[in-house]
Amino acid sequence: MEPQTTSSMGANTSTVAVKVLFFARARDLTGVSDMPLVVPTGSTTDDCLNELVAKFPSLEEIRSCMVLALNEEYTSRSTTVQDKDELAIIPPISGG
Amino acid sequence: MEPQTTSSMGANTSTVAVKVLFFARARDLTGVSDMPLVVPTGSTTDDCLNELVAKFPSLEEIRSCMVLALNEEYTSRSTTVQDKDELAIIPPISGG
Amino acid sequence: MADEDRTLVEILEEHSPIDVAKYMKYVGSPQAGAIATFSGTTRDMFEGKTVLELRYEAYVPMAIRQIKNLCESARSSWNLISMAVAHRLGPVPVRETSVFVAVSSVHRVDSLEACKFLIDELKASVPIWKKEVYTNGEIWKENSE
Amino acid sequence: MADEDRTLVEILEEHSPIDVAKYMKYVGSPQAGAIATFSGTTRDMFEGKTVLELRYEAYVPMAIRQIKNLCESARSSWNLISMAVAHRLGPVPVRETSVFVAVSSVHRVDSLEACKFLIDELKASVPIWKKEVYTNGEIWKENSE
Repeated sequence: MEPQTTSSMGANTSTVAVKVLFFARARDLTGVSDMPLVVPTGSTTDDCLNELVAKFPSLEEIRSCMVLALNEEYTSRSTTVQDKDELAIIPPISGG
Repeated sequence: MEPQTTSSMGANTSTVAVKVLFFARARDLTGVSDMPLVVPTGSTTDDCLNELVAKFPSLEEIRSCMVLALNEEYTSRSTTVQDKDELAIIPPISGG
Repeated sequence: MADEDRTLVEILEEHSPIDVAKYMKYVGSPQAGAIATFSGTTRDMFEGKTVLELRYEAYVPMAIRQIKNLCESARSSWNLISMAVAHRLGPVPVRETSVFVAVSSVHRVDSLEACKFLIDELKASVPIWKKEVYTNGEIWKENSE
Repeated sequence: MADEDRTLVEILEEHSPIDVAKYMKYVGSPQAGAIATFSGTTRDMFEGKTVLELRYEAYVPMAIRQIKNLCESARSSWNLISMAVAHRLGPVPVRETSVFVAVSSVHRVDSLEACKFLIDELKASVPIWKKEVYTNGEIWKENSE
């Protein structure tokens, strides 16, 4: 969980804008299917998730069972997000 | 291979008539698809097969790989045939 | 519907293509969550040789009886709703279906495993024969299993 | 035809029934001796409760990408000719097909095993969700595997 950033120790001068997608139960809980999220450069997907739970406390309900996808691929919680990345909240799947 | 018969040691006074079916390679070798076969009461399917090979020596070619069916069920070589039984020569199968 | 009504076995006469949709519809059911099927289709090549024609023949009543036995055996091994097994006789042109198996079940593992069981056992034990006709001769095939 | 041309992945919009015959035809080939398929169909009951409606949604571009990855993975594990995978979105009435997998191969073991692999992995990893609507409420399902 060490953000690879050169700016996070200084003033919050640099940010990245991420598009967040909510599906299924996550969308029901937040009431939105997508939203922009601006976070400091060097933020991880987990940092983004913390921001989202702060904004939508009801997401806490599925936090332990959800996974994250970054740009249409499953990702770890320690991956650094880049500007224009697409971050998806993936509740337990049930296709088939 | 011990025929369960009461008459084979005596005079050949009693016989049974069996219908024999030939399929695929067996039919090609004999040139017939079915024929009646009369054998002494108490004869086994193997006895019948010996009769058939005597009549159609070319059947020897597939004797080691064929199996027999009696009345539409696979059977052993030691089963005694009954009058009106249907005995089928089953060359190696290749359905599917 | 009784169990025996939920199993359809057909040996089709020459020049009767297998109607896959009919059998898939037959095994469909409001209780079914899964349908697994297997189609055996005629290939244009065997061991590098071009097949001109492929013909099937069967000991029909025994084949039907044996396939029904296999279906009963499958039903005792898995939780199945319905099964359909069809085999075509006579010439089967390239790309067409010679054998079709369809199995439905509540959960997918049952139909997937039973479908494999049925085609494996059909090829191993049901009295049906295939003759392959090549440009330079013909041969009665033998299933390797 | 290049390998990538022999794989068809489709996520179907609402109210578009899955055309099973189309996908079976797609995977058919003169080289194919075997076609294995799996259909997931809507059941009328889940855990004893009557289902009024069942609706699917997907993260469509990621679902397509993931399914294509699974097909590539299957191709590297088995000797396959062609694959088709389709998943329907929106409401899927009872008896209708929500997901369909078809795989062709020269020999049957490859298509049978790859078909099972594809549906198992699709259910385990592809971002598609099913909501079940009952008389007394609705729930987003979770695949148990």
